[in-house]
Amino acid sequence: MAEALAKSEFTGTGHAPAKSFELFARPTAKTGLVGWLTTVDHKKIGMLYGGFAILFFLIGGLEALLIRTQLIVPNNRFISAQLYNELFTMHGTTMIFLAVMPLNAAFFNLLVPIQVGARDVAFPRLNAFSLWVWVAGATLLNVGWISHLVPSWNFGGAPDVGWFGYSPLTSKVFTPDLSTDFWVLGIQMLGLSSIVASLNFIVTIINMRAPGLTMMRLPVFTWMALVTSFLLILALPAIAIALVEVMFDRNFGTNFFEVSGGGQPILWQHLFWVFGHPEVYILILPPMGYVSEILPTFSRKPLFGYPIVIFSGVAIGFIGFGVWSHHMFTTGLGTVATAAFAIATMAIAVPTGVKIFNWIGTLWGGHIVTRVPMMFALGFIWMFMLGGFSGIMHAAAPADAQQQDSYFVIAHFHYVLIGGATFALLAAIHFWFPKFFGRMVPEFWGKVSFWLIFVGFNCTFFPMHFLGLNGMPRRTWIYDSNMGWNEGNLFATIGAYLLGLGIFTYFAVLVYSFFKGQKCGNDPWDARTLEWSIPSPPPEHNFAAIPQVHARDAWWYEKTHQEEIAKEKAANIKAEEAHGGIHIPDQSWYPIIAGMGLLFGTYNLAQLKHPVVMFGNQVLGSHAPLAIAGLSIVVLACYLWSLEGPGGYHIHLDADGNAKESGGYHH
Amino acid sequence: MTRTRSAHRKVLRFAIALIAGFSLALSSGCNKLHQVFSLSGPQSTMVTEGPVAKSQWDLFMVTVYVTTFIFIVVGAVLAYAQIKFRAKSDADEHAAVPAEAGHGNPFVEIGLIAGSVALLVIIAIPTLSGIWYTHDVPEAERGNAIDVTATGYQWWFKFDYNAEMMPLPGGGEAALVTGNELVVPAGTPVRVHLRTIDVIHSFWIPKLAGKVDMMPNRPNFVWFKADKPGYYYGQCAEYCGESHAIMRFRVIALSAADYVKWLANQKQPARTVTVQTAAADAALPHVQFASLTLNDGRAFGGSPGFDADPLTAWRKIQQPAASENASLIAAGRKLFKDKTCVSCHTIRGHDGAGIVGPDLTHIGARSSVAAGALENTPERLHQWIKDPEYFKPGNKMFHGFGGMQGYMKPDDKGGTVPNIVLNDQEIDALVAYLHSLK
Amino acid sequence: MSAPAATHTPTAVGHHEPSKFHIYIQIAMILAVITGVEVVLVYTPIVKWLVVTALVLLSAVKFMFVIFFFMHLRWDKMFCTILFFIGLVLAGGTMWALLHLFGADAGKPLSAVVGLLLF
Amino acid sequence: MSSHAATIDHHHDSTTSTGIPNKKLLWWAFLASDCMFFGTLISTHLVYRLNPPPGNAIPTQVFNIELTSFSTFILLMSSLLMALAVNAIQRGNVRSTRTMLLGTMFFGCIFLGGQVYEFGHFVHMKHMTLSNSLFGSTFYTLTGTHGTHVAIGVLLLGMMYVRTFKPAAGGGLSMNFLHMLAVAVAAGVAFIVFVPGMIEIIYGAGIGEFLSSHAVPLSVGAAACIAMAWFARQSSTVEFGEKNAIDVEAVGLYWHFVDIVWIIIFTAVYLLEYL
Ligand code: HEA
Ligand code: HEA
Ligand code: HEC
Ligand code: CUA
Ligand SMILES: [Cu+2]
Repeated sequence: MAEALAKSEFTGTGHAPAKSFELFARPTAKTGLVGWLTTVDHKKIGMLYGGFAILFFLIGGLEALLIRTQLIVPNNRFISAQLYNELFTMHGTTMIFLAVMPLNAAFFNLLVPIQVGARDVAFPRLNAFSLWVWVAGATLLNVGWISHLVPSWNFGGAPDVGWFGYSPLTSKVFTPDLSTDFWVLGIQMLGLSSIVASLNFIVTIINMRAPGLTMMRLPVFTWMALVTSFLLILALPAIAIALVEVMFDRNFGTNFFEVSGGGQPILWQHLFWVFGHPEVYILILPPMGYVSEILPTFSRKPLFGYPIVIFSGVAIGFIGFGVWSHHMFTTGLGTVATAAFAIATMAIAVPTGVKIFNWIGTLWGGHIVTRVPMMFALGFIWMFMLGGFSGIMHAAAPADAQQQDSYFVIAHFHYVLIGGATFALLAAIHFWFPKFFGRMVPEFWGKVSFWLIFVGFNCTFFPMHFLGLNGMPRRTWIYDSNMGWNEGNLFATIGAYLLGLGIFTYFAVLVYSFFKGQKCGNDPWDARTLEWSIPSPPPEHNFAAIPQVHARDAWWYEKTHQEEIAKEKAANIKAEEAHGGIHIPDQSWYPIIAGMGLLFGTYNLAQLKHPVVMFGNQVLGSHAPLAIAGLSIVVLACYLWSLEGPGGYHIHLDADGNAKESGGYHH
Repeated sequence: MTRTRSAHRKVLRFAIALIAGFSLALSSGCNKLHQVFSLSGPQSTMVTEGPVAKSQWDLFMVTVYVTTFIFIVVGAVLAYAQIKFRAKSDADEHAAVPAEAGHGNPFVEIGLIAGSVALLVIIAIPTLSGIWYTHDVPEAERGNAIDVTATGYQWWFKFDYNAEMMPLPGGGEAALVTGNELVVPAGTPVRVHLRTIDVIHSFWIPKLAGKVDMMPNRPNFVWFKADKPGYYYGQCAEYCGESHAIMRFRVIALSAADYVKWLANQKQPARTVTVQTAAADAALPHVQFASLTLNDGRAFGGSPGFDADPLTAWRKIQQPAASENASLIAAGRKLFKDKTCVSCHTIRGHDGAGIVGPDLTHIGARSSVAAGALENTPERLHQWIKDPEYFKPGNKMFHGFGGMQGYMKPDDKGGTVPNIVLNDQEIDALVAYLHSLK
Repeated sequence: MSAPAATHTPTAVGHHEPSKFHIYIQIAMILAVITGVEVVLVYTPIVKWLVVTALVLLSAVKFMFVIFFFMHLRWDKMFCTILFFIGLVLAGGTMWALLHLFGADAGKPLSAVVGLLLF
Repeated sequence: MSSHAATIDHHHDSTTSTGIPNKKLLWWAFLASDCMFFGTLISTHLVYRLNPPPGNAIPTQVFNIELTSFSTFILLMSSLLMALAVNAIQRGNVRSTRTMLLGTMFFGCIFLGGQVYEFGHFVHMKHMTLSNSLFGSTFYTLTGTHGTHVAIGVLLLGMMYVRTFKPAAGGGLSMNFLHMLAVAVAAGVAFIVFVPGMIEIIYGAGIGEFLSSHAVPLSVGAAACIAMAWFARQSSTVEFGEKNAIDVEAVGLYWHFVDIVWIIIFTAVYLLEYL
């Protein structure tokens, strides 16, 4: 009967031919707009993440330049207080959630599947969904800027509550306009995107490793991606719930953080930093991964103390969950709690130091080739170390009472975020650019940009330590001329312009190289990991043969054991061909439909209680129907998505390793 | 490959030249390089004037010593490795890769971990003792500490002297209230109880003590002691909305005797100037308010004279002005009532029991107005009353607060219309009146 | 209700799991009984801390039964258990810390302590 | 894999590095994350219970512990049915799987209906709303989030149930959709109207009054049930089978998790209040 039949049909491959079960025909275009919008290819998704992230990095940088311009002289009236507050809020939010995090996500997408020797992530359509949800969140966050230009959009400008949105400032009483609602829902979407993406990467890294690739052979970057993904899924829920609570306070009259109803704003701070502190390690662990890939490559030496570097990464992630209140030393936690969090915070210096020592150990006795990625990576070690030291100064709680919310903090976290995360990201972009675009970036201009950035960065942020110690509070729209801050600010602003010039140079050179760069082969740096074993740019199926991994630096090993490897490869290709060829998942419309449904839904949800006005006429009493419509689109898209199934088709390789798509069905 | 390396040198030389040129331009251009790191501003945490701030600074210096030591050691090794192990030739750059290094060197690793922990302990010990020391007034001095309550408002501070109870006209008593300037005796520990009526603010007097936040629904406190009489700058240190940057205050520490005198004067109801009293006061020492000549005259901050010795300036301002125009003052007093200023401000003994704005009973004897934003000169006060929105965007005097209407009031179309309109003569009268309130 | 293996045609390859039907039923009964005990316990006049401890323990036992049997952790790879417990332990630790942080009344001056319940 | 094509080891998937099927790993990781979600919610609730503002609602005056105990029992039993559904599909028994899935959904609906009743009761009789006390805020948000999880679970189970009818020959999208709609409507009516009504009847409301005042939704629900039965007629061979055990198991993990969260909530939010 039915069940017996159903069972006997099962062949174990999961590719039983069945007529399609879908509403929209499955898109097949590989290029052009449809190709990009419906892609499930991890490399294309990575490129999209990267492209958006760089765009937002430039926007966030522009916001920073406006901030610095306002502060160039005392009593400056270049920017209004309101706009200034919007600028630093959006600068912080943009840089963290829309620049560094998605850039890391871009590299997770581009590299992780290849480094584990897989053809794609575990759930390709889910991966596309993460991307589009991220786009939804980013749009929501930035939509307020437009209301400066289109006053009839009554959004009250961009969000202006600071990047950690301390309640009760986020209460309807103090920020009645919609900007805060957009901020709340925007961050919520970004969080959703990150959780979904992280689940995907956890499964990919744990389950999709090529034969022989044990956990203790995994490239350090992939390890850090794994730890980061864990941090994301475990830290984001705290802020997700806190944001829900704020949303309810604002729209449904709850009292979570409403002081008059007995709510305690300090709870928001706890929940935010329960997320917020792991978040800073979410920002820095992947960069530590890039550096751990780049340093050995250009020292021509395997990473020193590999297991210890991995273990310290895990330890940082773990301890990182127990230190959140160091952002709250001045909120009157009480002596015991303050002491406990101060000590826990200091403890983090130990595993971090271990990493630094092992990186130095990697350099030691090597043959250091200072190509541009290496310079950024070395810059990272120096600058991150300085930033870490000021972190330790913060951890000394009584001293922090003088530093908290002063420019000293600004200096600390820009040293770790720019000198750390951004330097490593710039190193990574430069390092993997040839892989994904098949062209080299000119050394000379790369070095020029490095020095501009390095010098500009230090000129900008080093004086800020002293500004902070000299009592300059952060989020200061305007300051008096008698405070002793004039020169420091002038200096910092000039530095910021220099830094901006450096960043501009860096990306201008990339654009140039994209079109005109010297073409390169598979492995221009003589590097170590699997991605360098495949063509640049990588073909859709990544590997002609699923690699067999024998050592930590898998590709270095392959290069020295070519015969053995060639034999294995031939065998693997044969085996796969026997299974029907290389399986590639089908593209799909539903991830982007669901993502855009979510955008439409949340855009309206943010304005829930406001009437819908079109061309000056009120069409609806509230946005609720539109919000529900948007969320219905999401549900429907998910439903059809689940019916559609992963689908997929096979490609076969000819003798030269070129792909021919199978003449067979798409299913 | 060799070409790249020489290019690299070129870049290096270029960079060095750039830095040199940059600093040269800076030093010759404004000739103030020596001031770039001048660190003794009025809010400097390095110039400590009380035991709490001092303990915090000392701890900070411990962290500086330890981390500098680590930086020198680690940095030296790193720099050495970077230079020493440079690839020196083309062949070097393509040197064969050694076999997997395995587990690093356990002795080195453990040694470094132990070293790091030891260094952290050096920081941790004073941190712990500092946490307890800065938390509350030391046991021995607790008896003679004075208790004050500071309340944060968007964007100013109210101070209640909890021990100085004053009879209320309608019976009962209330603590003595001042606004934006906290006067304390030097050498006596002060415990400030921190409250807020709206959002989170933070109470920070860098030279006296680190900050503690004013949290809604959470009673916090901070203590400090000023070593000697002085004039200290304070600042709200938690982002609290549009004008957070100019939510400031002042702390004036006086000798015990001066403090008692000041307190006695504060407890007096507002001073009333009539033609008679003005004549009688003529014999007393008087102040001449400094006049300002800053760029557009509308910048923030004090005059150079004031900045040079604020405490003396503050002392002077306690005295009535040289010439007081009794009729102008009376006109001001009337205007203060007619223009509804009274709905928000209290002038004890005169009209007004508003609590939405700062208490103005002795506003004439304050050295600053608008929460430390402006020096309290007639010009500045005039400017403030004329255009509060310019100096403090979003401020509640302009926009109204707590059901009280300010300079603007809502109209029925969802916008706002002017509510309090003042011409220059009226403002002059108000200024004269307010400055008579010593 | 079930006895599924019997419904199969003999040709079907019989490499099935042994049925856990009875285990599941037994566990469900245990869970129901524990729930009953919990409700009764609340009304029994025993010292408060004992009841609290008992309630916490009983719900922990229910919790463990469900995850290890209904959710098959017992029969799955150890890694699933580790994975879940990472989340569980961190969530539990965070909760514990938060409750203590709010229990502490050190924010108030020592001279004016208002006792708050320490959890 | 090829030589033992018909043998499926439900605890080992040889195509993955660890042997754990991808979907199972995904769900376990998600559940770890969900622990933090509920940890945060429960923390919020308890923090405010231990530091209540003046004028907070008094829980024991609001709660109805009999009903909650009953709901708890129902949810536990739904977990049993879920476990049996997985057991059945792992043994290739699609028919029994369907029964168990329906049973799980039905019990889930009773639980949700109980919650709908409870919320309505608290709001209208006990005058505790989401916004009039902090206790209301945290309580409704916590149990509401849990309820949402249950509702999503019912939805997933419904999708799984409908999927077991997917014809092996392919096609059938519109049928599938209508079937799903019938399931959704039946479930919706059950937990929004039927179950709360039954509870009220148990507490002494009139049956006739209930039937007449909710005639429309009840008949729609009845129609949906009939439609469900009609759709469920077995007409052709289906694609669903033992190979889908992992799908059922994945939904099952989620369902059981929702159950264990309730175990905690029941103790921490309800029972402890009675001490
Ligand atoms: C990439 C992001 C990142 C990273 C990696 C860090 C790393 C650290 N941070 Fe930082 N931090 C931020 C981003 C980051 N931080 C941000 C964004 C804020 C501000 C948020 C806001 O308010 O807006 C902040 C704020 C912040 C505060 C709160 C300040 C305040 O508001 O008052 C504190 C307090 O303890 C702190 C501490 C630390 C510590 C101890 C580390 C440690 O991990 C550093 C460890 C590293 C080293 C110590 C250097 C290398 C080690 C050695 C060479 C070994 C030997 C060293 C010793 C034994 C000391 N940080
Ligand atoms: C990864 C994170 C990150 C990064 C990279 C940066 C980068 C920079 N930040 Fe950032 N900053 C934060 C995170 C970051 N910041 C956070 C979290 C805050 C706290 C916010 C808050 O308080 O809420 C903050 C706050 C902050 C302040 C304090 C504001 C205040 O408290 O009042 C300042 C002030 O100088 C500042 C400056 C800068 C500068 C000059 C850069 C520079 O590095 C920027 C360099 C880049 C450029 C200059 C772009 C160059 C591009 C062009 C020139 C082309 C432009 C063209 C187009 C857009 C098409 N930042
Ligand atoms: C809606 C209430 C309101 C009204 C009406 C009002 N004020 Fe104010 N006033 C305030 C508030 C609030 C502040 C504090 C503003 C700040 O610093 O942010 C203030 C500050 C002041 C100060 C500075 C006090 C100090 O300690 O720094 C003066 C002087 C003053 N007001 C005078 C006046 C006069 C004169 C009028 C009438 C023409 C007036 N106010 C009307 C609310 C009001
Ligand atoms: Cu008050 Cu900032
Ligand atoms: Cu932190």
